[in-house]
Amino acid sequence: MQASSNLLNWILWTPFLGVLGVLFIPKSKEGLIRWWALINTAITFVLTLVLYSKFDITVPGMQEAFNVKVPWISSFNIFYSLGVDGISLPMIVLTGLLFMLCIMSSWTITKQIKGYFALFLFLQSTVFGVFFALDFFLFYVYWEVMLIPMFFLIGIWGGENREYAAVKFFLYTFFGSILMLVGMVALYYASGKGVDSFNILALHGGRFSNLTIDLFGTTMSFSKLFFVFLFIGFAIKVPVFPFHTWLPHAHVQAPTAVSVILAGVLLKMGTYGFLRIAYPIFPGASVHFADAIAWLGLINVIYGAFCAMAQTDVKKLVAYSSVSHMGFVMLGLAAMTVTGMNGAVLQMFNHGTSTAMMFLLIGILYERSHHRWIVRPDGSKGFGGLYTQLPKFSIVFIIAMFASMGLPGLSGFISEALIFLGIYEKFTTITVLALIGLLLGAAYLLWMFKRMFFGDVIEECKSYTDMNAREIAYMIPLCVAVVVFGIYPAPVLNVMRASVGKLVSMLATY
Amino acid sequence: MEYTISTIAPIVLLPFFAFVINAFIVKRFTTLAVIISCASIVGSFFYAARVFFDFLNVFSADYYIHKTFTWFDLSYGSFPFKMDMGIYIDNMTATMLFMVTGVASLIHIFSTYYMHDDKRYGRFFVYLSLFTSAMLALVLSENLISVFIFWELMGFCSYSLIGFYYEKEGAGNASMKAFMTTRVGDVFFLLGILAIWSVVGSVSFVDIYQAIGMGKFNGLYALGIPLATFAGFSVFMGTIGKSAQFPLQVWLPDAMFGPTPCSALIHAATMVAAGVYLSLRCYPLMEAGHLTTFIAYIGGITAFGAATIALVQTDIKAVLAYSTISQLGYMVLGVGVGSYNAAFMHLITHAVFKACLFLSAGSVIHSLHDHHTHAHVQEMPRMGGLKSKMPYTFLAMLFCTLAIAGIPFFSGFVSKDRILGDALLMALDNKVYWVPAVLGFGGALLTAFYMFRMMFLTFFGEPRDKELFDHTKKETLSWNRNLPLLILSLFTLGAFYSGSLTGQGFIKVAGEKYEWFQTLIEKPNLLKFNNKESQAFGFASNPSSETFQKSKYDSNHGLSAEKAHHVHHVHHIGALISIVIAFSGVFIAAMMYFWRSWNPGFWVSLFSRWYRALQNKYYFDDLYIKGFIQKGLLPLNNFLAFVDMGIYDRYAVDGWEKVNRVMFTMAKWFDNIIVDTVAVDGTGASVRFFNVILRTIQSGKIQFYFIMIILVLTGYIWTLNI
Amino acid sequence: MISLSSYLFISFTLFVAGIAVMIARKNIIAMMLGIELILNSAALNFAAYTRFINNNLEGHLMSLFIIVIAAAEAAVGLAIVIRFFQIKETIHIDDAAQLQS
Amino acid sequence: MGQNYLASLSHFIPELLACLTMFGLILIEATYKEEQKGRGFLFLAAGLGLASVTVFSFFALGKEPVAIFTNSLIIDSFSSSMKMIMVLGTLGAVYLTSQSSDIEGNLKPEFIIMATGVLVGGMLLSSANNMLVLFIGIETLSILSYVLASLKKGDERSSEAGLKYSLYGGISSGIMLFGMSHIYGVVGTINFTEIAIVLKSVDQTQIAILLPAFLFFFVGIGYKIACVPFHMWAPDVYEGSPLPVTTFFSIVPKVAGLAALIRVSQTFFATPGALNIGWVGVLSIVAALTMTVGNVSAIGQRSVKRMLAYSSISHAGMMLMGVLVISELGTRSVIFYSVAYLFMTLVAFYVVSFVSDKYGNDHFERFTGLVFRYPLMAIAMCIVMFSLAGIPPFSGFVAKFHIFTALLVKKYYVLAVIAGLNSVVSLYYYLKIVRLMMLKDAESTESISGFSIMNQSAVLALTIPVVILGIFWEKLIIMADGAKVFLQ
Repeated sequence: MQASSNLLNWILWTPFLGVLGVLFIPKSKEGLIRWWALINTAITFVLTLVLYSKFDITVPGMQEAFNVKVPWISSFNIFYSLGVDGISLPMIVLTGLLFMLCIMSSWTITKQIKGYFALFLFLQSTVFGVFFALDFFLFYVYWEVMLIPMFFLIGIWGGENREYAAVKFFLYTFFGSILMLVGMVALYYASGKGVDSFNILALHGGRFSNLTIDLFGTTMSFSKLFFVFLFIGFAIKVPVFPFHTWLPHAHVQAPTAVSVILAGVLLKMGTYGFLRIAYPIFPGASVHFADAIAWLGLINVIYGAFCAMAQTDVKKLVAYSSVSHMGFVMLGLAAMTVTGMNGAVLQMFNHGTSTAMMFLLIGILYERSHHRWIVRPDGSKGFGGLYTQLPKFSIVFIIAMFASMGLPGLSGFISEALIFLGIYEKFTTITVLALIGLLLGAAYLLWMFKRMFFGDVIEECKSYTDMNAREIAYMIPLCVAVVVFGIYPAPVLNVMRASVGKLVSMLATY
Repeated sequence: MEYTISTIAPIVLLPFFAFVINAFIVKRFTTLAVIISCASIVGSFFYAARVFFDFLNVFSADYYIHKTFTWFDLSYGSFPFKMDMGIYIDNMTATMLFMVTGVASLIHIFSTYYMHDDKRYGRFFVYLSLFTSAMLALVLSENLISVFIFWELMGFCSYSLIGFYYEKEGAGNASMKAFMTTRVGDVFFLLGILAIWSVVGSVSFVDIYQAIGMGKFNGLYALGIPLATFAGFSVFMGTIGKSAQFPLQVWLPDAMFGPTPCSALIHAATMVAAGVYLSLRCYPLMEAGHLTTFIAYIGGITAFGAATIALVQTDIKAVLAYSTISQLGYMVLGVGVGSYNAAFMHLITHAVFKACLFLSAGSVIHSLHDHHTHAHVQEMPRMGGLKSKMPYTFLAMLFCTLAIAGIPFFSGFVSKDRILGDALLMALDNKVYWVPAVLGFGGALLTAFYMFRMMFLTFFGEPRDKELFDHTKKETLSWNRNLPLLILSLFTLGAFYSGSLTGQGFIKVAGEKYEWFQTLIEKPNLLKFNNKESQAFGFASNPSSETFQKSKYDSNHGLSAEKAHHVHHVHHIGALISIVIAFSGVFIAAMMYFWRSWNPGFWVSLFSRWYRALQNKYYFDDLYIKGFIQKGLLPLNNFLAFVDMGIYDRYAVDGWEKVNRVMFTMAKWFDNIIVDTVAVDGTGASVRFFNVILRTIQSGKIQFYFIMIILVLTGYIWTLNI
Repeated sequence: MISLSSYLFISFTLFVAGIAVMIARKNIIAMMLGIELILNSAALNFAAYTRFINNNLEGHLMSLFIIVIAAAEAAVGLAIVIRFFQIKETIHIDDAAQLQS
Repeated sequence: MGQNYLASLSHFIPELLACLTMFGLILIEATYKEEQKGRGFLFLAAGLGLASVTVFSFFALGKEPVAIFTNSLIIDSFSSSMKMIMVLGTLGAVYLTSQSSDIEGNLKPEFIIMATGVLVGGMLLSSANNMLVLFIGIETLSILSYVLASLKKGDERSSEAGLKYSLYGGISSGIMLFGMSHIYGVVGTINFTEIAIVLKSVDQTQIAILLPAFLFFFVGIGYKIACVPFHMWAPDVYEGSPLPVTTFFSIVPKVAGLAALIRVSQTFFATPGALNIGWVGVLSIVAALTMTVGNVSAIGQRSVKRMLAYSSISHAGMMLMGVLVISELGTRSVIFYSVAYLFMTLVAFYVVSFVSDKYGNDHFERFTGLVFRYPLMAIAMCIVMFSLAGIPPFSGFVAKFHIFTALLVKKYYVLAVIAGLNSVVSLYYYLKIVRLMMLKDAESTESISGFSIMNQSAVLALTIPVVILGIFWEKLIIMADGAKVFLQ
């Protein structure tokens, strides 16, 4: 193996070492635990940046230089094989960044700090695993293992209704991934149990397009059936329309940092799954279902926006807004054009940053107010005149808000524009309708902003203090990212261009 | 000098850097920030002036600078995709640059007077700088995408500046209303961009012109509509939103919540005009899409309707706001009737005098300070007789009012009259255009009336609020209050724009050089772009060597002699009509508010229903907010949200668990009930079947299990032997 | 000459009777008898089949073992019944309905 | 094929050892009646004996399969591995007995003796190659189980459980015998190998008799595995009998029954045909029903023990999935599943037993906030619950994965999906415990007491395999791959 090829291992296992470290630090030394976790994530983030710097943007597909491939279960040809390409790299850097910031934002956690940080670092490790895995079995294992820390993080440190949310999240995702498991095993046989029957890359291409299976006498296409299986598996994570209802619960109940990770990274896993597994393995089927995906994406956009507008809990509002924004990603994926796909991946990244900002800000606010009502059930204002009370906070909030509603010059716009450019040729009607979603997106955010920030400071807001140094410190990187990638997206786009292009050109032959 | 992106950039970048720097230092060094802003904009003004005069004197008429660089490139294999950014400067751009920077710098200077005592003095300049840079960038933009980007950025600035006094609840509403209303237009605009891209494969103006010239749009359809029409309409919707045309005009009056200088800059001179600028840029598309009639109607309706509403306003800024809408209506009308350069000329002249009007209004409002409410007064009923208090302001305002009212020798007349003349011309050709034309002339009458009404109410007569009047102190000449006003009012003279001061040349100043505007601005000549060489980043196309080779001003406008004669004839009639109209408007206003021989109340009572309609702005706000949003949108949202969580999630998703519980309880029930009933009878039956004599039989559970076994076995066997 | 079919008929009757008893009778001892009936029907079958169709000893072997094991089972069963009786003073099957799912 | 008996004995050592242990235990029990140290000695002896059985059957693993005692028993690596699993299960149950206070002290020796006896029956069953041995095995298993079920003297629930068990066992073994007799009548032999040969060429009328006969035959095994619809005794018996006994029941008889079933299916129904179709059809319906009913019923339970009982039913259904694909893949998956299931069940029952010993009963509420009181116990329980639900990286997942591989190679997609959905349902009630243990605050925060270091280490030692087999399962799967059913 080359010298640099252990980099992925390092990125993957550094958080895990962090977990061990946390376990060995005695419970009483809380400060030490916090700093340890922070340093650990910081190192991880630096490593991801190193990875970015060593990344060769001209190479489409996997970067051989980084690949790691160690036999795991030889009798099944299951390998511990990691790799990185232009699609996963942005996600990886995003993960590194967000986890670091979330650790900083979790400074205020007081309940069972040890367990919290241990689980959090463990979560990071598993997330990296999902993005690195090139072996379907490994991917699945990480995909599932990730649920355990999430379950506990939501269930122990969450809000008043946390258990319900945690269980719901767990069951929902598990339901999807079981179907994925069936699909995986079926693929294992369909690919002839060969040396690379779990190797995702080897499964790529339309190897299964003309297989058929018969259920109850009706012959149906293998690829179509199992594309649907995988689709459900991933769609639940995204979440795509009929499977979205876990999201509001999970987001609202989860502690700030966790909902940041949930919205910023975990949702992206669903779409990443499409790009890495569902599309390349079943290109024919994915082209066949493109219309359905597009319509679902449209429903996400519109429906999410409508629901968001009706919310009186600001965190729930943002949760629904990310349903709506992930809808854009689905649209981009449905387009299967260079613009659409690149737009989708970019949107995955940008939504990661902007929605993370939103959730962090809401968390900051919550630490002061201990409630999240825009309008209380009794109709009284929950917040008012924050603009006057918290000037710094408001400025950051404005940036976040306009970024997530896609104001040009901030990151959201370019990805959405690309997505629209991508889908216009294919689905004009859908484009027109989706643009309404753009409109609504602005509407609910501005309305929320108006109700919370304008006007006179209401009595209970008078006591709030503005952001402190720590909070500013972890908001700044996101602000920078949002602005810089809004003005000059090339650093992200160049990385993904080749890999996405490869995928698109492969899909285009179907 | 070589015009490349890097040499043009400072025009935009100076204010932009001012914004960036100020954003950080404004809290601590407010004064410095203000100085930086003003300095930067003045600097870019001189820069723009340089560009403008080069275009005026050095370059040939059809010379344009088109430079691009790649923003990002997604091409892969056989899938090309490249997003270019760059600059496109032709005569129109140069003129715009000159106007925008000029007006902007004057307004900056005025703001140092107006905003000085405000507690967010510095922040105001931060927004102002950002806005200016955005506007300049939009003007320089080479393609529609970048136009859209800066277009939205301006929208953001306007949002922030309308909400500048965020302590006021109303400011929140107004800013949101403004942003959302324009956003409606913007979304269509984006759609238009998509549609154009799908045909041209780029949205650079040059490519679009070329594509239209080569008829690429012909025979293409989107959603069953001819694609040119589809795209043109969508783009024009952008104009409707930004330039507050009917039916999206509702936001502009509310925008007056912002500080007056920002109203002057954004909501009068530049941003709202950008809409018109866009539709001028895309004029070939509008033509190709046969949208001109539609545009003319929109313009006419807006021009007239807004003017009527302006009649009944008592807030001085509101009057100006509606007059802005109405004037924008004229520009759009100009676009509609194909008087390209008149429309643009009106854009420029209007920018100058409307900016001046707002600033004057600002200086009036600023000096009227109510000591009870500690607020500035902008209600005309409380003014009156201010001429004596603030003579310079009065002078400036008078000039502008004359201009906007369309009195000869003033810029407003020159430009508006041409638009009306062309409208008349079109009407004579084609009956359809009668409506816009008549509306236009009617609007002119009303304009003259309400503007002078405003003048009389404000400056003449007896002061109606004595106490306020007395508290107001006499205006003293100060550089940052009066200088901008006076300079701007100077430029309301028609001579700066055209040699023929009374419209189509009754009085002609000799020399075609005075018709620079005519010669400079002409409809984009599509043939010109058919063989455009793409100019890479940084390379200047060498300007034509010959010094002043403008396309000679041709009084026939390139028409045949008798056609031209006809045109002139019509134009003369138009000019006459508009002069008469203007003066009669002034006269009526004087009769009502100066000599007070006519009682406005009489007219009000005569048209009372109309009066109410006007006061309620034709009930548009009610329709949109009460009707559409409160009755339509919000209930829908609440319903959907309820369905999502209350029904779908509660029953469909969590239902599975209940299903399980039901199955479980059924199983229990099965064991408990069925055992004691069915089992008993069943065994009874079976036993009787086996001829075993037995009496009443009770069954314990265990026996029921046995029954189950037997039943299942028989069932299996039965199925298997089929 | 008694044919195989008659044996089978007898055994089937025994079987059905056993099942019927198991199902119908409420007395636990009686149910035990029912089990015996069923086992014996099987034993009879084995014997009959050996006698008529295939003449190897396996059938007989089976029936012998069946008898033995039936005895063992009966013993244990009765022991349990006695235990049950000691506790409940009844051998009515319906009194053994305490454990419910 | 048949060897002489002495030679056969050399292959029969594990069973002999088991019997020896049994007798030895009886002797020890007889000598020291009441003394405490005698009991310790007894446990020691039992441990040693069973350990030796394990060792011997382990050494039998690699060997060539042989048919002993005139081909009435087959000792192949499949049977040996199944035996090992059973022995380990018994060991676990024995250890639990030594700790549990659910059985009075003086009954513990009895339990151990009986358990060993049951084990012997199971061993016979797992390598039975003719109907007689099968029958004897089942009866040995059953008759002793009846006693075990009613072990609690003077406890009416226990005795009622025993009663029901015995009646149920009686009728089902009777039915099985009836089936057997007809099979014998048709094919004329009771030796599986010969039956298999005959079955290759049977005409329509014979099939018409054979199918019902085999169904009757299946009843006998089915009720040992406690698969729907022959499961109804199970919850009652599991609840009625003492906890160690329940543990024992939910492992050993099931495994034994499965072993027998696998052997029968592979010997008789490997060749495609009407019989094969009928058998597989029946089995698949049974398996699907078993899983579903088990899970659905488990959801509504208040007592964790009962919940585990039902979940063990559903797991039996899962293993049946591995049986009904009549293939070596299936066998392999079942073996793996049994191993994983063994450890998971043991840990789960250990924890339940410790908890119910401490708090009197084993209702869900008792587990509230367990993590604050017994972190290790809670975490172990957590891992096991996730593992039972089939979540990586725990062995339960791998086991499920193998079942899926076995199912999908035969393209039984529908069954696979049913299995998947069932595991989702099962996750729900497993999470219920996890939720109570981890997420709820403790109702009372006592210090860690009554949970001896020995028990802790025992739980730990049983939990480690659950994790290890989830990550590095290659060795075991290779071993299971080697454990093929010997077909002549």
